[in-house]
Amino acid sequence: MLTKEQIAKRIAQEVEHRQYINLGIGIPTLVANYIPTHLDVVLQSENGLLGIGPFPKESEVDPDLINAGKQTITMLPGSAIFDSAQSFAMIRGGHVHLTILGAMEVSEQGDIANWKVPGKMVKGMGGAMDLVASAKHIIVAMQHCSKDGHSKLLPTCTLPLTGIRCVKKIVTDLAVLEIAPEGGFILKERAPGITVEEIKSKTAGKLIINGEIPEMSFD
Amino acid sequence: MLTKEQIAKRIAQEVEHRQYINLGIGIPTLVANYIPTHLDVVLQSENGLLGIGPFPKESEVDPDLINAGKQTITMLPGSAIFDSAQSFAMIRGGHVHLTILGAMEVSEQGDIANWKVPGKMVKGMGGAMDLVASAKHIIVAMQHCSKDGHSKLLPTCTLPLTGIRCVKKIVTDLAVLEIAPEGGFILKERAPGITVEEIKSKTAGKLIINGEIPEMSFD
Amino acid sequence: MINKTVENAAEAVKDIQDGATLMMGGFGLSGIPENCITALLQKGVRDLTIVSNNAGVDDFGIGLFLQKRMVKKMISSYVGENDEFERQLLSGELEVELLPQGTLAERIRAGGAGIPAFFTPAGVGTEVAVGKEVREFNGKLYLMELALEADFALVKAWKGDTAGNLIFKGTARNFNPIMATAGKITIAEVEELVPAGSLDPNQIHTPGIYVQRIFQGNNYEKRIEQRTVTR
Amino acid sequence: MINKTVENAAEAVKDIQDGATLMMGGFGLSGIPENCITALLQKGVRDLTIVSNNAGVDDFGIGLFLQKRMVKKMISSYVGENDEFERQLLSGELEVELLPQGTLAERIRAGGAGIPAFFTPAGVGTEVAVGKEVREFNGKLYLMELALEADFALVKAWKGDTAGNLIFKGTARNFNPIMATAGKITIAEVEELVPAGSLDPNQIHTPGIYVQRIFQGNNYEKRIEQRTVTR
Repeated sequence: MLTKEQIAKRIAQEVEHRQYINLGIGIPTLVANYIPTHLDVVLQSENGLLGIGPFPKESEVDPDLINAGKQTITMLPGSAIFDSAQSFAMIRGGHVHLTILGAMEVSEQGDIANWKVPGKMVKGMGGAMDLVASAKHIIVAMQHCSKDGHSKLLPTCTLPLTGIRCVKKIVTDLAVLEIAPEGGFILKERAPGITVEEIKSKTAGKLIINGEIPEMSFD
Repeated sequence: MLTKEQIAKRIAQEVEHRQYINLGIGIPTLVANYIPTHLDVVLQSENGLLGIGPFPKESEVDPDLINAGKQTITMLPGSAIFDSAQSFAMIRGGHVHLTILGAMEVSEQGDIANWKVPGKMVKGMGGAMDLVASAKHIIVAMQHCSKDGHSKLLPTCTLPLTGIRCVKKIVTDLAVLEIAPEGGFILKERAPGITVEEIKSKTAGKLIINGEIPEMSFD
Repeated sequence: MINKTVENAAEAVKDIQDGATLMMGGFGLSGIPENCITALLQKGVRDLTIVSNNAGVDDFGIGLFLQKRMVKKMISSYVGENDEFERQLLSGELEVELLPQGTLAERIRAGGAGIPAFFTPAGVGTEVAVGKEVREFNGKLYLMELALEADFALVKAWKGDTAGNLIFKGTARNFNPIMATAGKITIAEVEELVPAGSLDPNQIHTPGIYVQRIFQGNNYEKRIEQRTVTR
Repeated sequence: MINKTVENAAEAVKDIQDGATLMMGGFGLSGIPENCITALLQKGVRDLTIVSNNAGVDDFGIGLFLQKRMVKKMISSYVGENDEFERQLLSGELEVELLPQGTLAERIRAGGAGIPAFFTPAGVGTEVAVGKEVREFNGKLYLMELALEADFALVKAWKGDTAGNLIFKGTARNFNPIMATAGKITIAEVEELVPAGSLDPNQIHTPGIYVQRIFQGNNYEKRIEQRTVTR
């Protein structure tokens, strides 16, 4: 079973040279730590920054420079600042190539639910609905099962949706999966030591297994 | 009969303190010369400038600084530059208070035609359609009659329209007129030495004459 | 040039009445109009509808309005960083309309730009789509969203001039420039107010035409929500 | 940061094919991509659809494309400052679609921003409205207009960095920033190309994400159409 860091590390392998990327809060944020340094990529923060740098030194902290998670950050040479309408123009216009975000549920059609649990206090969708409705490539980072053991990969989502037919790939603590055009989770890779049987038993939606399923590699 | 300069001078009396104003090409441009200096107003150029200054000295000419008539201009202290989408956001959003423009025809409903003559080469509407559809107050500056003697104040326009029910006031070489809410040209002022009879004979649309019509004053 | 200067925050907000709709700039606590917030707290206006991406924290920003029960309705994309908000929401004292952040931004931009409605893909197939027109363009579904305007927009800039031109700093820019366009009356508070002509006309973020009142604020706290540092 | 630099105009335009749709920045002759125009003339591409507010003059700007019969269709708001344009239009060699300037600007902005359609009051009741949906919002009539995109956007900036960030000067800005957002491939030519990190991030007009290729142009003529001076 992968740690959060390992999920992030595996997702980092999906990143391509010259991509503009939006990373959600949680595991997706960790992906930044594992992007190979020979790849030139730019991270977008939807509150209005292209080119997110590392966290500042104590002496550099600037309240006028935060990311979408409201954390203090820095800029990089070549960064640009813009307003919120421009930021979502970039996102909706398809200029951001890759969105990586967390989820509470994903359906075998690629629907995603990640913003609201009935009965719990609703904090809001923030930019998630715009991101999932617009990005060309969407990767979900999440645990395969909820804390009480229920599969988060479902035939249809039970929670209120964030977007429909948008997720392309899912990386969990157990597996890498892709959404089939006709619906279903195509099992692509197993976490080290995890059997296909275990993944099968923990995937409530239709699981598609074509031939031998390789283990993930982390070199 | 007023000269072009006198038409501009009369229109300048309509300008109010703290207005943002867009002046069209031709007579409207001349209005700038007659705005009382105690009024603070800002002229907008739809190619992307607030705060049009005077023409530059020969040594100051900058090809990167022109007005919508493509004339070289200058800026003023407090000017701001912006792109074309922002410029028309200002116009459509009602932030520009007053638009002054020329016309080939105005109807008694306040329709305006000023961009196209069938059979003649069409140059395009430029920003005129946006301006007339959006400005809170629109004043037309034009000759009362065409060169061949036909009235340009008509029951309905014969030329292709630029906008409908938008003109509020018209200043011609003969008169100042307002559009009545129910339709018709309300005669407000006569040019010095011009009789109501002459204006009546040269106005093809419905002319509304209430009581004594004063002569324009130019102090 | 038209002089938009007013004396201070109290004068700037003096005609904001009970029941007004206010847009308030900021993302989290970054770039919020701190001086206007303080002035409105002192004035004590009620039943406000507030358009703001977030709702502050318990003891700062819009959270202070909630403490004083000044807010009737919030229109936001992400709220609930504060307990009082949750309490008022659950008790029914507070109404909340949640919108996708990009939809919120674009509705505000449309309000300022004279665009009454537009289509966006955000929210298709979700509860955000309920009651909205869905339409297909080039094989993809979109929702029709309407423009948002406000009686007053309260924005915070880094520098401004007496003509109302504004320049923002860093990600404190966020919703401020678009809200400035969508207020019937826009009030700008700035860290530094300079004479018209002091700012480079090429570098203005918000042209003065959108700003009706401007003043130099003071005592900016600029509270940080998540102080993350590299050691 | 991603390096967008290409060697020169010839390399920047090398994959622009016959039949392509191009957006070209500029208002009149101010802020036009002079180097890209020259490179395309040398390359000799045909059947172009050009989105540009104006069409140049006989011997400069897009007028040069017309001389070489490279243009199939113009989408503009104001044209006909040149005789060859008029000749080709009247003879039926050239197709022209005229749009209100604000509609043109907003359709381009929508194209870059993922907004497939929006409503605008410009053109209601005129021939511009023919075939378009008319709809009432708050008692006023509006037309639905569709987004515009292009295979290539050719823009001209004052300064740019290797990451593709652009800064414009004066009214040479005009349509350039919005077109930069609406090209599948956006080519920026700049008077001065500087390393990433040389420009103030707060003062970028076009963030580099919109620009795929950038180069430093040369020999800018910047021809003036109406030289008006105060004596």
